[in-house]
Amino acid sequence: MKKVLTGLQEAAGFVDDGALITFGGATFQRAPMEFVRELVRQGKKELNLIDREPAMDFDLLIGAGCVAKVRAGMLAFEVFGMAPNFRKKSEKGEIITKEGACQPIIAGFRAAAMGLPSIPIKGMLGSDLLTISEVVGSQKEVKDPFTGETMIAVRAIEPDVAIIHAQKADEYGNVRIEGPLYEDVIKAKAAKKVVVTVEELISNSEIRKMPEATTIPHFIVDAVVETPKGAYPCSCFNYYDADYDHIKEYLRAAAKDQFDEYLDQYVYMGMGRRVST
Amino acid sequence: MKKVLTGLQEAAGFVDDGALITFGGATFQRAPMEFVRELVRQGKKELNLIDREPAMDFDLLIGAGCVAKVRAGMLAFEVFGMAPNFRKKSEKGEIITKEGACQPIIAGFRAAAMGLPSIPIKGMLGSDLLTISEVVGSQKEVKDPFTGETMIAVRAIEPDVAIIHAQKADEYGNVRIEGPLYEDVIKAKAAKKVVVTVEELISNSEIRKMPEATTIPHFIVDAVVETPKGAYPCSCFNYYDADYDHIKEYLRAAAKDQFDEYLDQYVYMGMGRRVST
Amino acid sequence: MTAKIETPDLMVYAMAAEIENFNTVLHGVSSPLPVLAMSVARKTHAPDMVYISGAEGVDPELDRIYPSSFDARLNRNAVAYFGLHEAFDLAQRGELDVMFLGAAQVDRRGNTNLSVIGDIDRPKVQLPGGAASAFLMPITPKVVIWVTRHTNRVFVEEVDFVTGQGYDHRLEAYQKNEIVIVSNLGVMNFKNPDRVMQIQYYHPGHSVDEIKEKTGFDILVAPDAAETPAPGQEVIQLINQIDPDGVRSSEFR
Amino acid sequence: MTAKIETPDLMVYAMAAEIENFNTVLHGVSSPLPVLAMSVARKTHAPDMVYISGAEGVDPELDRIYPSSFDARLNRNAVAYFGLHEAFDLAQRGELDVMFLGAAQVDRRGNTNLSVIGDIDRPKVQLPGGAASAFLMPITPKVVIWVTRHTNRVFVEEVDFVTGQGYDHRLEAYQKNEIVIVSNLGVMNFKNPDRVMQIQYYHPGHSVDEIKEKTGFDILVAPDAAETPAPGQEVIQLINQIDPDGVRSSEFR
Repeated sequence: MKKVLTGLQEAAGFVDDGALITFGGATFQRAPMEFVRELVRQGKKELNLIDREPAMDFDLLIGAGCVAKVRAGMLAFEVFGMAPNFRKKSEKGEIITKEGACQPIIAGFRAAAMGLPSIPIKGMLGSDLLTISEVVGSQKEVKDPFTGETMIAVRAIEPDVAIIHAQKADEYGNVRIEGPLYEDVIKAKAAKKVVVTVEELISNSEIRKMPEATTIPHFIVDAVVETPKGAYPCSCFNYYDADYDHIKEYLRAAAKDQFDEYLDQYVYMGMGRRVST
Repeated sequence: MKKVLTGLQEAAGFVDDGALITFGGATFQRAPMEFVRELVRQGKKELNLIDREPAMDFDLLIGAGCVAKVRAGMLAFEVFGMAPNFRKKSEKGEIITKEGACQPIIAGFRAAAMGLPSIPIKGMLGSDLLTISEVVGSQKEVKDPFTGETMIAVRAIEPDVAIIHAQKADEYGNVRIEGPLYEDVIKAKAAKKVVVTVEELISNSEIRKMPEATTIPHFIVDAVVETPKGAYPCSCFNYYDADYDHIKEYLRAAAKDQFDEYLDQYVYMGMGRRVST
Repeated sequence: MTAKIETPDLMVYAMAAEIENFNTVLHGVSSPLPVLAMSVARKTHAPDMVYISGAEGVDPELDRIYPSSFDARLNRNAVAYFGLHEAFDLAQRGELDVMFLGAAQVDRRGNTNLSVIGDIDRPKVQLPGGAASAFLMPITPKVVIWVTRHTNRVFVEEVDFVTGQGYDHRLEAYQKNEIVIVSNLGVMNFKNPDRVMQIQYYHPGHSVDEIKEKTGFDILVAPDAAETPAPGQEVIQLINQIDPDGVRSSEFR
Repeated sequence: MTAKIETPDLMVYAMAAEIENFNTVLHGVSSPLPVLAMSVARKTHAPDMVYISGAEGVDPELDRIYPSSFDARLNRNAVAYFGLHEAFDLAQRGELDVMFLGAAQVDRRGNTNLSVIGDIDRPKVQLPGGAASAFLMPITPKVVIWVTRHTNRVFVEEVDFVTGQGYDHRLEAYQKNEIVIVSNLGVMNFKNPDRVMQIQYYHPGHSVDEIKEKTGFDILVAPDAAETPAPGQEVIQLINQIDPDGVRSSEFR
């Protein structure tokens, strides 16, 4: 086993401008928010974001000007309403956001995780989302070779980097996700590089006491970063709940055109906005 | 939730003569041996067996005359050598055993578990096993609709019944498999009916204390049978190891043409051979 | 004389009524009304339903809801975790009986739009996206669409974009699947030979005429159209108990 | 003067030599020699290899072997479980570097047979089946075949049935993948332009001539053919420690 423990700045270096990336968790649960903030601080550009049901992670990157393209099944702030930066920039034509349905995204991750160029799914037929995806080249109507049934072939989605916030890992990258897993294990297998931020580092001997609790084995993990509160203001099961008040503050700032102030206060934290060159 | 706790005799009633069935575990680990013995006692006929790497479970049923057809990636007794009844009956032409490779079987289960008529896999090209499977209609060379890559489409395998021996379950069918899972969860999802024999019944409140330990949820389980030592002489992780001496005794009996005596002693247990009508 | 029942509670009760005992039911994101409906159904007429949470818990002992329908606290004392990809497999196997989905627009054939108002290449309004709609609408035996603002800008002759497929956008094989629409005014379905939207129930305090007026196309009226059955006090108490903060009202603001 | 080294130990050491550090390696069923080879490699030149057990444990602290290669005790203190379907996914992604496979027959182009002697429709000898051979042989960068009885009935001009694909039964894309054969007499590979079997090593106490004689076809000899490097005492001790009961000898009886 190889030690993969590193710092947050170094880990963010895995993400190149223009990279296709995805995040663990779903909406306000276990999103790797501190890593997202680090991407903003490093002034990443033209990112290509993909996920089933993201929320503040995507919207923050969009608002900070880091994003060129979004593919999501749904991107909103749950009962709080629309994702403000996503909506604004999409309507202005500053980001591309045409495609979007959960199952083709999940299935695309699964195909990549399985090492397949595509896998079939059901449903989708008749939706304009399928039409768009056929033009884009991510989905295609096919016939099952045995039954002749109409199926939708979904092209594999292999993110350049998957970033996952987990509860625990050892320094080799044996990761324990506690509670709901979402597609995190699938994403880790699908991605070219995997960065895991964790609430808590634990020893390898601790890991070996309960191998069944390891959800992602070390050999598919490229970096582990100790990042307590790394999902904040999203939740991290067994550690903290989502801070819905903070999320509402984010939305108020965006609504009042004070998003830059939000970024200063919560992302740059008074360290002065980095001027991207 | 519906209570699905029942007796071994009743559970074996899920298996009709001629049924396509598969078992949990692999070789000498966690095979549902007591259920297998019950199938023999009930004089099942013309069973169609499928599994990746079975051993004594299949061979016992074959030796007892319950089997018409076998599809397995490998059927042997590990370092002890050939599966005696399998070899004998196959060479006599009394059972059909042409196909056999692990991945197409696993992938076939996965396709059924995913509700798909088929999924693609890699490999297989050039093997005579593929040729046979193309004739039989379980595999087919196809082109990926996006990349044009040559792939092998594997037809879904939906067993009539999957029988799994697990460590624990509650009376509703929430099942905990401890240690290696093999394809047991996949098989449970793929099969039309699922029977689970368990070392130990636990309460639903015990189950609810650790939902992450539930490997098969109740709504895909049709019967739970309390069956301590239900894998014997195979192992059941955390409960008992395989009894390799007993397995050798089985092989000696088969080698000496004393397999009927073995059945009398260990399957019918002096209760007299049931005359199947 | 009965006290006035709040619209969200009426909707929850109407949505719960769409679940039958032993049904396997899933809810998705941003779904306080579906979560409450599933909870009510389970505590009343469908005790043996299989409850799959969007937060991944199976049959949790849900005690209250939160602003996120994926909040892990929704999984309290669940019997198992079951991921969305597993639930989607279940749907592909035909074993997911009921799904609840939202909509920003619905049309007379049951098509829904959650993608965009205006043109997809130049959206006038960017909507959040359809989540599981395009996948589940054609293959799930029963899809319940809930709409909290029944107006003729939401109930339109033809949606701007077909996110979820209505009866005119489905394979023949899926024409039998059921779509039910529960709005703040009533309950609509498509149980007629032409598979076009009809009023089945109007909520107490509302009427067939009001629904017709607030619908942007010529909506039919079922021969047996009637007032929506109202929940009893014990149901309303249950809803209040699970949602003490009134999360269910958020969509109505 | 050195003590005579037992054939199984020589084979284990030769098989271990095929693993490089950082390789991801899987063993299958009925595989005492591969398990020992992987254990030796990890304790010597490949400390950072990824060890995936057929029993599903990842990087276990293996202390001894058993008659079954799936015995759960082989997973002692593993860091994770990784199922065979996951390992197969890994292989499809091109991330499984080395696999060990058995064979009842091998031919000059590296085809293996584990299915049947005689005709498939009327087997003279029913063999156990090829397990992962047909799937992994064409897609795994290195496949190590072990054979405990090097005779001209096992090393044949052409196998009765192609279970695992040799170089003449592969897509061009997979012609580069490496097949290595470790037998009780020596080590064979296909590192020549025609991709036919050649002798690379002959075990101490054996010779090129003996291998030629016991091979049922005209086997080539690598220009740099040499005696198989023998394991040192510490390796033999390690093997004895992990296999005190001599499970590794079972295939030689």
